[in-house]
Amino acid sequence: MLRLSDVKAYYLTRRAIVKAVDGVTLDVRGNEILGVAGESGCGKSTLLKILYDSLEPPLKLVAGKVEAEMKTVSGKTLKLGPGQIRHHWWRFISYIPQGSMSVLNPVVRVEKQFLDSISRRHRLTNKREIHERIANYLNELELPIEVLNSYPHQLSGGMRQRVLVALGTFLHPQIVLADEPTTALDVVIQKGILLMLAQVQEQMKNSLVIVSHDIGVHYQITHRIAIMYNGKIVEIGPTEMVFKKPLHPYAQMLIQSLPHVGDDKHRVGISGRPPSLIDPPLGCRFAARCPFVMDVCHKEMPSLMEVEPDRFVACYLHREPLQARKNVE
Amino acid sequence: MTVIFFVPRFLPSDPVTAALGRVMSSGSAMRPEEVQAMRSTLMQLYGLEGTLGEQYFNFMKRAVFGGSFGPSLAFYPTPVNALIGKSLPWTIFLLLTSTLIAWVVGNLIGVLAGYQSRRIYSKILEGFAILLYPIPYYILALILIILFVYINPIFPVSFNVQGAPFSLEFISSAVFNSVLPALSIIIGSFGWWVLSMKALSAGIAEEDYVSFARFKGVGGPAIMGRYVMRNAILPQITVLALNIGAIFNGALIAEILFGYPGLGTLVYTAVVQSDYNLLMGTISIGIIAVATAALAIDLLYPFFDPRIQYR
Amino acid sequence: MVKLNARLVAGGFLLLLFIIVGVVLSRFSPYDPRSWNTVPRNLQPSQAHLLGTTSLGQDTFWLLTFAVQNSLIVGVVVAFFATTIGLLAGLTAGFVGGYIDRVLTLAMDVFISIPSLPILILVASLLHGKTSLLTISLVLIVFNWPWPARQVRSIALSMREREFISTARFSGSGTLSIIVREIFPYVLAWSLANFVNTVLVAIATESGLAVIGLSSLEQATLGTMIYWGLQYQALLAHRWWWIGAPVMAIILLFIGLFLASTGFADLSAERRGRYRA
Amino acid sequence: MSDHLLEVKDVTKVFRIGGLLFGTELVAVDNVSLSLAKRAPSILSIVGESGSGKTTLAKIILKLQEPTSGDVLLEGKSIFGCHLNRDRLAYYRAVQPIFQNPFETFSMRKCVDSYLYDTALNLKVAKGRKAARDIVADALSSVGLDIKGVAGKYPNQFSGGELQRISVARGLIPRPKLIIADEPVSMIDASLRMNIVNMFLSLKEKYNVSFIYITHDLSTAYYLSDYVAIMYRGNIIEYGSSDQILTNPIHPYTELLLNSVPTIGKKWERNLRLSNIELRDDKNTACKFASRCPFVQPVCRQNKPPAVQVPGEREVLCFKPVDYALDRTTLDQGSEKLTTRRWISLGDGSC
Repeated sequence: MLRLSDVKAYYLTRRAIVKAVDGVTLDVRGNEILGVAGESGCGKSTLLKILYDSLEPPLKLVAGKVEAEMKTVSGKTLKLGPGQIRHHWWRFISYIPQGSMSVLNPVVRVEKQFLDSISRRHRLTNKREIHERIANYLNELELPIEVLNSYPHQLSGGMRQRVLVALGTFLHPQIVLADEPTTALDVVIQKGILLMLAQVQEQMKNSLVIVSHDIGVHYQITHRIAIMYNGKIVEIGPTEMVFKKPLHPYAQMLIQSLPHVGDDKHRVGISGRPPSLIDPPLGCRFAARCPFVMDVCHKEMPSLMEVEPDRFVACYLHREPLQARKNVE
Repeated sequence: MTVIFFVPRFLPSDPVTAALGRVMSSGSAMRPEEVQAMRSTLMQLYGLEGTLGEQYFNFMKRAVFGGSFGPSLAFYPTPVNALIGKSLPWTIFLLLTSTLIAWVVGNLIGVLAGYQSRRIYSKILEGFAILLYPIPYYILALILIILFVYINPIFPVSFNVQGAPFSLEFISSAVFNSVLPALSIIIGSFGWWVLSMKALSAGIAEEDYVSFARFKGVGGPAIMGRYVMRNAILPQITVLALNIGAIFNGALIAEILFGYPGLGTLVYTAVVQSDYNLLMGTISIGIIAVATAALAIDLLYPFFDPRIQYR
Repeated sequence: MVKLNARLVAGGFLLLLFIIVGVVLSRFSPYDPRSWNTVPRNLQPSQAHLLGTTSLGQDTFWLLTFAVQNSLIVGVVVAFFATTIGLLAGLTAGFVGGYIDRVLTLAMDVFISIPSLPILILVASLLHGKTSLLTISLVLIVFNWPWPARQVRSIALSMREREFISTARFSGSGTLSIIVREIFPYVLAWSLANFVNTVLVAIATESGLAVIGLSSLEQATLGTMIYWGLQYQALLAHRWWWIGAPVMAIILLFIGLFLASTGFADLSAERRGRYRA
Repeated sequence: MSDHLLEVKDVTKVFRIGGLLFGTELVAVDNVSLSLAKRAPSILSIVGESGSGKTTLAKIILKLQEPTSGDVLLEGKSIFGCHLNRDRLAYYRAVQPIFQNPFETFSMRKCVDSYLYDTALNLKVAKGRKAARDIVADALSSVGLDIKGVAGKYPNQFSGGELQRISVARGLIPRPKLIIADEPVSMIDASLRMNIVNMFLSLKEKYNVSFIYITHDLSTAYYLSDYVAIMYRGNIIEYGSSDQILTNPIHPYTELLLNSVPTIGKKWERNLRLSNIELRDDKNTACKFASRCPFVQPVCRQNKPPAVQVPGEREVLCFKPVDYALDRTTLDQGSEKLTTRRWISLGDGSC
C-alpha cells in the first residue's frame, strides 16, 4: 500500500540539521494495524509526516523513495509518489490527530467541519443526502447525532476524539494514520477509542497506522509493530512475537522495564539518554546504552535485516540473515 | 466601564476665576461688588454652587436626568444641547463610516498578509502598514490638506455644504466635503488593523486546527475564511472596543483641522470662546458616546463568539 | 548572544539620529529658540538657514532641534512614569489578586475606555494659556499607565500558576523576591517595548494638542511649530518648510519609535520561543 | 504529639467557574480524609483520572490552595493556621514538592542550581555559601548527579529526566519528612521512568522520607506504593494497601480502571462501550459513579454511598459491601449478576 525505502528526512534550520528520520525502510500492508513505537524525539512524528506526504520547510526529504499504491474506484491501481499523495488526502489516506482541544475549529459547528472535508472529495452534492450519510455513519459508530450540532468546546475529550475518528474514516480511506490518538486521555476512554479504531479497521479491512509512545497500546491492538530509536527503526515484526521475544536490546530493555499490577519483580530503566539527532554517532545509535555492546557497534550502523520470518532487526547480535541461515541448512 | 459618568469629578476646578481673569485682563476695570455679582452669576450658570457633592448631584440631575448642560455662553441663549444636537450627527457619520471602512479593509488585508506571511506581497503590505501606522491622524490630515487643497486643489479649503437638508445636493456635497477628514481617519487607523490582524492570523495559521483542515483537504480560500479569519476577527472586535477612544481622539483633531462641523470643532469653539457650559457638554457627550460605543461592542461580542454563553 | 533584528536596528538608527539632533545639536544652536526676530523672516532654505526661517523670524532648523528635544523629554518622562506605574500596578493586581485586583482592573478599564484628548482639552482650557509641559505630562501619565498595567497583570496572572513560582516558594523565597527574581525577567523585554511605544503615544498626544494651540505655546515642541505655522498661514503662503519640517520630523521619529518598539517586542517573543523549543 | 505525620481531615474544595452571575460551582475535592502514619516512612499513591481532583488535593496539601472546608494537619498542627514566617519556613522544611513538568519546575531565565542554593540558604539548612555548596553537592550526588555538571547551567541544557532528578535533589535539601510528587514521571520517557521510580524507593529507605505519589498510572502506583487511594470525581472511592486494592478491587470503578490499563501480556476483552452521556450535572445525592456502573442499583441513584470499613485497613465508598453485609438475600434477588461477583467472596467470613 505504502512503502518507504531508506528514507531520510531532515529539518534544515539555520542553526543545525536535525536528522529526525535517518534511513528508514518500512512498508504498510493492506488490511493490517501497524504500530510505530518510540520515545519522544525518536522521529516517529516525522515519520508520520512522510507517510502522510505533508513535508513542509524546514523539513525536507533528503534521500530515499516513498511509493504508494492506490486502488481507484474502477479497480485500477494508481502509483503515487511524494507530492502526489496529498492530492488524495482523506479519500485514499486520512489522518487522525491527537484529540486535544486544538484540532477542531473552535468557532465552527462539528457538522460544518465534517462537510469541509468531504465537499471537495466526495461525489455527493446533495446537502441533505450528505447529512443523512454522516448521521448514519455516526449511528454506526454509536455516537449521538447531537454532536453534529455542537461546538467543539461542548464535547468532552473522549467524545472529541471519537468524532475525529469518525471524521477520519468517513470516506473509507485505504490508509488511516493515527498520531498518538489516545495520549492525554483517561485509560477507560483510551481503551474505548482503541477498540473503536480496531473495530473500524476490521470492518473496512484497510490499513491503520498507529503512532504511540505507549507500547502497552501497541500490544493491545496492533498486528505488527515497528520500534524506533533515534531516527531509525531498530526492530519490526508481528506484535505478538516481538513482545514475546524482543530481539533488539533496546526493545528488550524497554519491554522489561515496564511494571505490571500484581507483579513484584524489580524493574530497571535504561541508563543514559539517546544521542542528539543533530550529531548522531557513527555506529549503532544505541551502543552507548547497550549492555551487549561490541567494538563493531561503534563503527557502523547495523542495517535492518530479516532474521526470522517477517521479523527484522538492526543489531549485530542478530547478524545472520534469514536467507544465509536457510542456505546453511 | 459605566463609571464614565463620574468623569466630571476629575475636573481641576475654578473656571469662574479663570473666566473672571479673562474679563478683567481684557482691560475693563470693575468694582469688587461687580466682580462678586458676576462671580455668583457665573457660578450659577456653571452649576458650581455648593459643596462638591451638591455640585455633583446638581450636575448629574441636570445632565443625566434632565439631559441638559445649560445655555451656551458663546451663542447665548442657544442651549448647549441644541448645539450638540446639530454637530453630533456629523461626528457619528464621520466616525462610523471611516472606522468601519478602515476596520473592514484593514482586517481583510491583514488576514491576507498573515495567512501567507512568507509571500512577498504580504511583506510589502506589512511594510506599508508599518510606515502608515505610527503617523498620527493630524499629521495625515495636514499632509492631505497640503496635497489636495493647496498643491492640487481638488477639495475646498473650508467645509462647505450646499443645498437644503437631505436633498441630493446636500448629501453629495456633504459626502464630498467629508472625503478628506474621513480619509485621514481611515488611513490613520488602517495601519493598525492591518498590523494587528496580520499578527493574529499569522498566529492562528499555525494552530492545529488549521493544519488539520489542510490535512482534511480543505481548500485555501475556505481555510482562510472559515478557519483563520473567523477566529482572528473575534479578538479584533474587542480591540475595536478598546481603541474607539483613541480613534475618537484623532477624529476630534481632524475635525478641527478640516473645519468639519462636528463635535471636535464645537469643542474647539468652546475652548476659544471660553464657553464653559459648552465645553462641559461637548466633552461629556463625547465621552459618553465613546463609552457607550465601547460597551455596545463588548455586549455584542458574545453573539459572535460561540464559546461564550450566558446561561 | 542577543540577535538584533532588522526592525530594531532601523528603529534604533532613526532614534539615535533624533537624539543627536535633539539633545546634542541643540546645544550648539546660535539662536535662542524662544526669542523672535533673531533672523530675517520668511527666508527660503539656504546654506545659512538650512530649512529657511519662519514668519516669526526664527531659524527653522535650529528651532526644530529644540522642538525635537522638548518633545523627546515629554515622551520619555511620560513613558518612564507610565511604564513604571503600570508595571507596579499590573504586578500588584496580578500577584496579590482579590479585592485590590478588582479595584485596579476597574480603574484600568475606565481609563482605557475614556478618550484622553477631551480631558486634556478640558484641562488645557481651564488652565488657559498657563499650560506647561509638566501639567500635560502629568495628565498623559494618568492616561497611559493602564495599558502596560493591563498587559503586565495578565502576564502576572498566567505566571502565578506556573510551577517554577511554586518551586521558588518551596525554596523559601518571599513574595518580593519571587516578583523580582522570577517574574520580572519575563516582563522586562516587554516593558521596554511598551516604554518606547508610550514615548510615541505621549509625543503624538502632546503634539496633537499643540497643533490646535492647547499645549504650552512658549516651549517649542514639534506640535507647537506646526501650530504657529498654521497660525501664520504658512500653507497658504506656500512656506512648506515651516510646517513640512516638523511634519517630516514627526513622521520619521514615529516610524523610528514604532520600529524600535516592535523590534523589542519581537525580541522578547523570539527569546521566549527559543527557550521553549 | 500526634502519631500521624499527615492528616487530611474532611477537605472539600469548591471552585467557581465563570462570572459572578452566571458561574457554576465545581466540587473538585469532596470531603476527603486521609492519613499517613509517622512510625515508618511509607508511600501513598493517589490514583485518579483527569478531573478526579487529585492535583487539587495535592495543591491543598502543599498549601498552594486553601480548602473550602476541612483541614490538613502536619504532625498534629494545622498547616493553614499560622501565617508567621517562622511557621512557613518550618512547613517548607518538612514538606517539599516534585512537579509534573520538569521543564516548568525551573525558570528558563535562571540557572538551575540557584534554586538549590536558595533552598539551602533560605530554609537555613546551611550557614553561608560554602556550607551550602557541600549540601547541594551532597543532594545532587544522592540522585546520581555531579555538582560540576549542573553548576551554572540553564534548564534547556538538561533532559527531562535530569531536570526531574535535580528537582528531587532540591526537595531533599531540607531533609523533609514528606515529599508530594504530582505525576513526576508522566513526562519522562518510558525507558528512563523506572530510574526515577526506583530512586523514590531508595530515598524512602535512605532518608526516612514519606511520599505522596499522585498519578494516573496504576502500574507504577502498584510498583511503588504501600498504600493506594483511588479518586473519582473528588471522592476517594477506595483506600487500602496497594496489594489488596490493585489485585483485589472492591469498587466497580477501580475494577474498570484496572481492566482498562493496556497491560503487556494480557489482552483486553473487546467489550467496553463508552457512554454517550456527558457527565456533568448529576445530583449530589447519588453515587457519582452510578451512571457508569455496570452493577448499579436503585439505591445508588438515590443515596450517597457510605464509607465502608473492610477488614485489612481498607475503606470503600460503595453500596456493594454494605448491602452484602446487611442483607445478602435481598440483594441476590434484586440482581442475579451481582451474586457472581468476586467481592462476595471477599466479604465471606469477615463481614
